[in-house]
Amino acid sequence: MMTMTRMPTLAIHDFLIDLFFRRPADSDVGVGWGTDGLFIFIWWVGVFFFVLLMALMGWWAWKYRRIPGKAAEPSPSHNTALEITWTVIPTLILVVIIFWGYNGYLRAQMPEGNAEQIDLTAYKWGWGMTYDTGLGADETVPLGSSEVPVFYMLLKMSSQDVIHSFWVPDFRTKLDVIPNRFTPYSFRTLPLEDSDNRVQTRTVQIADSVRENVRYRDHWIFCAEYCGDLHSEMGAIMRVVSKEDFEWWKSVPRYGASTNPVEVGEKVYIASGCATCHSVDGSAGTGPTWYQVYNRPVPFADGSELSQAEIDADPLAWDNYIRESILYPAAKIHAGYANQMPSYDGRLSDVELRGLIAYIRSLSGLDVETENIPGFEQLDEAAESPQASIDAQTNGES
Amino acid sequence: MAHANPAHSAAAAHEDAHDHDHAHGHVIVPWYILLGVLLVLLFLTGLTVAQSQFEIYAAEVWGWQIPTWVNIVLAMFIATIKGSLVALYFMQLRYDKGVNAMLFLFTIFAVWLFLMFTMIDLNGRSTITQWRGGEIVEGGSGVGVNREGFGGAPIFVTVRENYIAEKGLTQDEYDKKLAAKHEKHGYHDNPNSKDQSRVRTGLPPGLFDDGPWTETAKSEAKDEADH
Amino acid sequence: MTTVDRGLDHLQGGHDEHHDVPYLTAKGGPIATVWDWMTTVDHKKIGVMYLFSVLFMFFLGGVAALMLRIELFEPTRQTAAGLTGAAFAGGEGSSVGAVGKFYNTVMTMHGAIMVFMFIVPGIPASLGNFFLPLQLGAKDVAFPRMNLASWYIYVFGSFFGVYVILTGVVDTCWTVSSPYSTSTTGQPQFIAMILAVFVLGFSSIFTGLNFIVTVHKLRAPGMGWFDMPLFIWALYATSIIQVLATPVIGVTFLLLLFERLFQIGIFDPGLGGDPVLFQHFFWFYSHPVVYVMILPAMGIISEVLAVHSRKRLFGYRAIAFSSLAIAAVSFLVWGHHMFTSQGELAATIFSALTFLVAIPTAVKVFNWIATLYKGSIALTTPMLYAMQFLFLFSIGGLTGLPLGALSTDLHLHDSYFVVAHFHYVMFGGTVIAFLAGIHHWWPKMFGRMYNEFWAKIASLIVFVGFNLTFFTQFFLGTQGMPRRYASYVDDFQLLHQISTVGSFILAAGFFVHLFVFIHSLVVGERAGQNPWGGLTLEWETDPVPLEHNFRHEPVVRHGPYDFESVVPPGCDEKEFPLPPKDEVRTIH
Amino acid sequence: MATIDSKASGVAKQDPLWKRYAPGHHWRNQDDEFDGAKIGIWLFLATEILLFSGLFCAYAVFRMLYPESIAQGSQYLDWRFGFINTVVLLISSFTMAMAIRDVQLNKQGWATINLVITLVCATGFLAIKFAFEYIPKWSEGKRLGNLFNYPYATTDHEHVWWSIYYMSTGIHATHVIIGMGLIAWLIYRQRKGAYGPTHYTMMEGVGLYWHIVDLVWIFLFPLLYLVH
Repeated sequence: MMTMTRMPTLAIHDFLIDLFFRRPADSDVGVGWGTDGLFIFIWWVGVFFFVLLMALMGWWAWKYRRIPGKAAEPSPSHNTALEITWTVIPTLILVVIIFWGYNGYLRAQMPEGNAEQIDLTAYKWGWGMTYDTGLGADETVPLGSSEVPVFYMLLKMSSQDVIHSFWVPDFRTKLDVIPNRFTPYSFRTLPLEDSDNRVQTRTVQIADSVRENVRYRDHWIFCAEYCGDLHSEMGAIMRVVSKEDFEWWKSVPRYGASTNPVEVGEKVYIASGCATCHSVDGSAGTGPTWYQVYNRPVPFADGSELSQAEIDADPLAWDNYIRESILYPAAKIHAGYANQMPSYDGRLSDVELRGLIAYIRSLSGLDVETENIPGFEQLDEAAESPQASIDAQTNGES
Repeated sequence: MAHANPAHSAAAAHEDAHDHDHAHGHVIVPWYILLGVLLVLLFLTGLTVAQSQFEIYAAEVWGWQIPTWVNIVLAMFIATIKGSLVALYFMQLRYDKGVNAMLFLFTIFAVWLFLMFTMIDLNGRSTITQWRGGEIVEGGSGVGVNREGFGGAPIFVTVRENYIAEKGLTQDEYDKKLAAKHEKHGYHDNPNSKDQSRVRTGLPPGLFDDGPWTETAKSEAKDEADH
Repeated sequence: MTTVDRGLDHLQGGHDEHHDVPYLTAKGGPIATVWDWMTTVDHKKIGVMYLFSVLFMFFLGGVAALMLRIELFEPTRQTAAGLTGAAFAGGEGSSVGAVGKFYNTVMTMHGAIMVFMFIVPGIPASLGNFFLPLQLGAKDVAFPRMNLASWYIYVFGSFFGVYVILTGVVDTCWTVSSPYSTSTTGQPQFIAMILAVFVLGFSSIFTGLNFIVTVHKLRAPGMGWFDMPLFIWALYATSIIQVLATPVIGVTFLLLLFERLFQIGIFDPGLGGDPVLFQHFFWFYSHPVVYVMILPAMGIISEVLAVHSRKRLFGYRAIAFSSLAIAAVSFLVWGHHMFTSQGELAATIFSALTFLVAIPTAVKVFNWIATLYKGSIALTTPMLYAMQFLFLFSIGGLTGLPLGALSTDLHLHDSYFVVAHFHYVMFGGTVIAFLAGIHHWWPKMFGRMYNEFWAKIASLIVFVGFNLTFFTQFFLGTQGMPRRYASYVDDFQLLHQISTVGSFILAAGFFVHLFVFIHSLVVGERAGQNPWGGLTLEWETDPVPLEHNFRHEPVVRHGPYDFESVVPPGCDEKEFPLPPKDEVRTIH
Repeated sequence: MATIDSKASGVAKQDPLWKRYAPGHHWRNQDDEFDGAKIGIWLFLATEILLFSGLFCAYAVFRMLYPESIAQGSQYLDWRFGFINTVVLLISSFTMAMAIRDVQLNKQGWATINLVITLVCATGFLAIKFAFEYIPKWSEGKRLGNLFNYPYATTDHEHVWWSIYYMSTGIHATHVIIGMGLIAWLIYRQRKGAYGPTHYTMMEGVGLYWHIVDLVWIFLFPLLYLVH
């Protein structure tokens, strides 16, 4: 793939880029002669014709304004040469635009052979990323996030419910995410330049591992296809880091030996998009709150309920209810709420599930007794390597 | 009407001044033409059936593998002739004013545009990225379907499993019943030739495909689904 | 329906005394008059009824739009909550989702009303109904009863649809994309809305069918195809699109209805259907219908520019043929609404075809501007609006270029850039032209002049308000603001605020217009037969046209724009002087 | 052309309705009205064709995407019923054309007979459709979309096939039913003497409509029953 260089530097060009886009594109299909360049070219074409036409209109409207008693001057009612000229010249310009746009489009659609493939799942209302190691994203910027490196990327996207559209405005390209079909979103970001004031540095800690001086740049991700109530909240941040940092990030264990399951749950709560609908402070949301609910009766939409008697009889009743609701949301629907939740079957590992259960438990002020949560004894094993958590995930599904 | 309609075509000659009992400028199609057209239509109907039956016969008896597109093209060709006959004679387009025929043709053109572009798109999704073409879960992801016991599987699988469970059948019993059900119209569950047009002996390719229908795409999709 | 055959009367130049009253004359008491209007088959009355119906719908859609702009004044919802109380705040303890849902419902209402109930029927059914037979010199449209049926269907469909949206929770947007529309809540309301739109389609088809037959069969003696005013050409092209495209939305909504009721799996990916197929179905109708919206507007502009600059239109045939060309090409380009969801091959083809539309459109604009050359230009309100149209429509058209080009569309698709472009074409184009047409023909429709001064003031307010509202949205779009968002990131706030302020200025302009109209109807000065000096046949009628339009069947002896050689009917030559004969070197 | 409508010169009360018919006040003469009405009908037919084009489009697309399911689905249909129905519809189309011819020649008795045959054929078409196709198939569970309940399906998208089948033949059958209503009304009016050589616009219109119903079936039959 040809790398697009910057256009010859012109003050006016830079000014226009800043005016329309705030800053040049951060992907190679957008920058320079790519999308940005085409847009500015079309802008100049537009300005030329617009100014020409409006100047003529204004000038003539003034010059030939009506004077009572004076007739309009006779003039030809058509002029074939002129009409052909003003048909052909715009047509030629249009042909240039067509091919320029086609070129950019193909480069945007064509994935590089060595592109790293990431699975992206869209759901109401969030994005889920699965890396080739089986990792999900966990850094927490408002609505869950993902990190991508500065080399070729190919997102294999699909939706769990309705059509969404994956748009990173800084990359100047978007593609719809369709249920039951995969769509490809490929891009290459530009390197993290020192001159770019958006590049920041910070220290990242994941469980027990710490890495200093991780340089990164954030980009907005928006959903651009109308998808319902929280369509406008379906944003996320794409964090671009260097390839080395990315490799490190992928390889470190997610949960250290000392990680408290509640902390695991809290992380999952934010990273997996639970926070979009469920509050932890008792306020209302699209889904029921998690605050002070554990081991309390639950009314269901079909009239039945998880009664206090059942809860008392079976200490695991609530745990099972949580697990079922996460994996098969349609099975039991809380009274007063519509079933809007996507299934997390296959998207959360057992460790993460148990973490969530522990977290919900803790929100009711109950002590976390790890040993009482069935299966949580595996936590230590799982923590040793991320691969273990993937295995758990795969096994859990089958 | 000073702006002169186009002449009443065939009707112009027929216009016998001011005879009260005749329609002005309207053609009366002779009965033998109508009857003849009907007979031709019936013959063509028989022909199209024969054509389709011949394909089955040829495959069974002589083992000829007639590609799907031949079948489709022939059937549509005969249907087009039949349609034209109906339009020209029964609907009298042949004798009618040009404007109606033009309108009819433009309509057909619009239909053609509609079908062609839609098919170009839906057939061409996998030109760059193969896995863009197929489904993830064949028969639908099941999400959004409000059906009892629907667990994200294709609908026919759910239906089958529910049926087996309900009747308490074993797999063998079910398979036997299945074979019996499909005996008449020839169900075989070992699709083989890509060029075969009937389920009887294989999987028919799509209208525009010369290769097996995005087999790779399908298998990839299947892998994904299994995963 | 009279049983007397009047075939002979025409040829003898006779007419029926009984119908020699202006069509606005009341028939007895109020009840009798209302009954007369409700059962009329007179195209003029139906046109007027349509005019008020669509303007009422425009008002409703406008209120919804203002609600959206209030909500978007701030990134979060405080302002909206403060201004509208519980509605946007969602009441005590209500969730963010409920607020989003309310926004989406209002947005659906705005889109559905403006598209299906205002702008599609808008110009053809109101001004078109009134002036198409008049300009052709006919007594009525070809099928008058069908015309009335069309209005009743429209009223029924509109009120049903609005009622459903208002009471229900239909939040599918006017594009009703599957699978969102087949899975969202509000089953009965959604089905009712689909049925309402389905029914509205019939009204559209009836109007289009009527116009085509009228143009073919009811032209006045002496009027050949190229003696027709360009407004008629535009309406003719519009009607072809209406007739050919509307049934497809019919079958689409029928399938969608069954999808919703029985989940037939044609559009629903949950059952192996293809949501992109739905978009093809939908846009096969909805793209051509964009030209149903804009073509009549172009026709009005052709009329207004010619009459108010007293000039033969430059390139009459080019404009006429470009109308037909646009109608034909409109069926080739629907795929450009789906560049982000369709395959690469189809996207490439559709992108190239899309630019075909630009050519006839550009030709039209060039011709209009060239018409002004050496004219005698009166800056009346219709003319001001026509020039506004040229200004705004040029912006709208030129911003269509980056949307048709593939790579830029990938960025701009479903962003505010599209919203701005669409509104520049549909509002800056159609609505502005509609206003030009209403002012141009107001004296003929109601026999009274309007207050020119205040109308001009109003038109300037509209112009300023419109540009403030929508010009900012181009920048919002390029900077990354997606459309249909109830809330947004803080960076976009300033532009959104300008836009909201602009929208209220725009609304103020319309209220000034409303008062100008009411003032004119109540105390307006009586208009003459031909205040602007037009040459088309409608100006040959009485100040308020008679029930049967013309006192005698008109015979066409000059072209619609022969201002150089013909004194306008009912006008003084001193007021509308002709150039000296030897200077006239008309090229036909 | 400026043809003067001849019958305007003398209208007697005892004349049949068709002789007494006068065109609408805005038409120049009866021929113009007839031509106008015919263009109108053809425009209406254009909308009908485009309505069905959606179903043909769905068929074509799903045949392309899921050929094995559509072919398998096609196997479930018995071509003999389709064949009989095609013949029945073709005959009805023929008698409709003949009825118009009879009216043009003022053979009112024959016109009635032909119209009645048309009506009988239409009824036969529906009877075959329901008795041998819809009802047995529906009760077997071969239903559309989510109602699909046939346990012996072997391909992924058979429910989609049935959706297309029921939708296209269903909308076609609806048109047949509407056509039957129109024809019944024609018979009633024709017996009253409303149609004759100089005025038979309504007959012509219904006739064209009936032919388009036939035309659609001509294409549906091979697509649904024959093309494997």
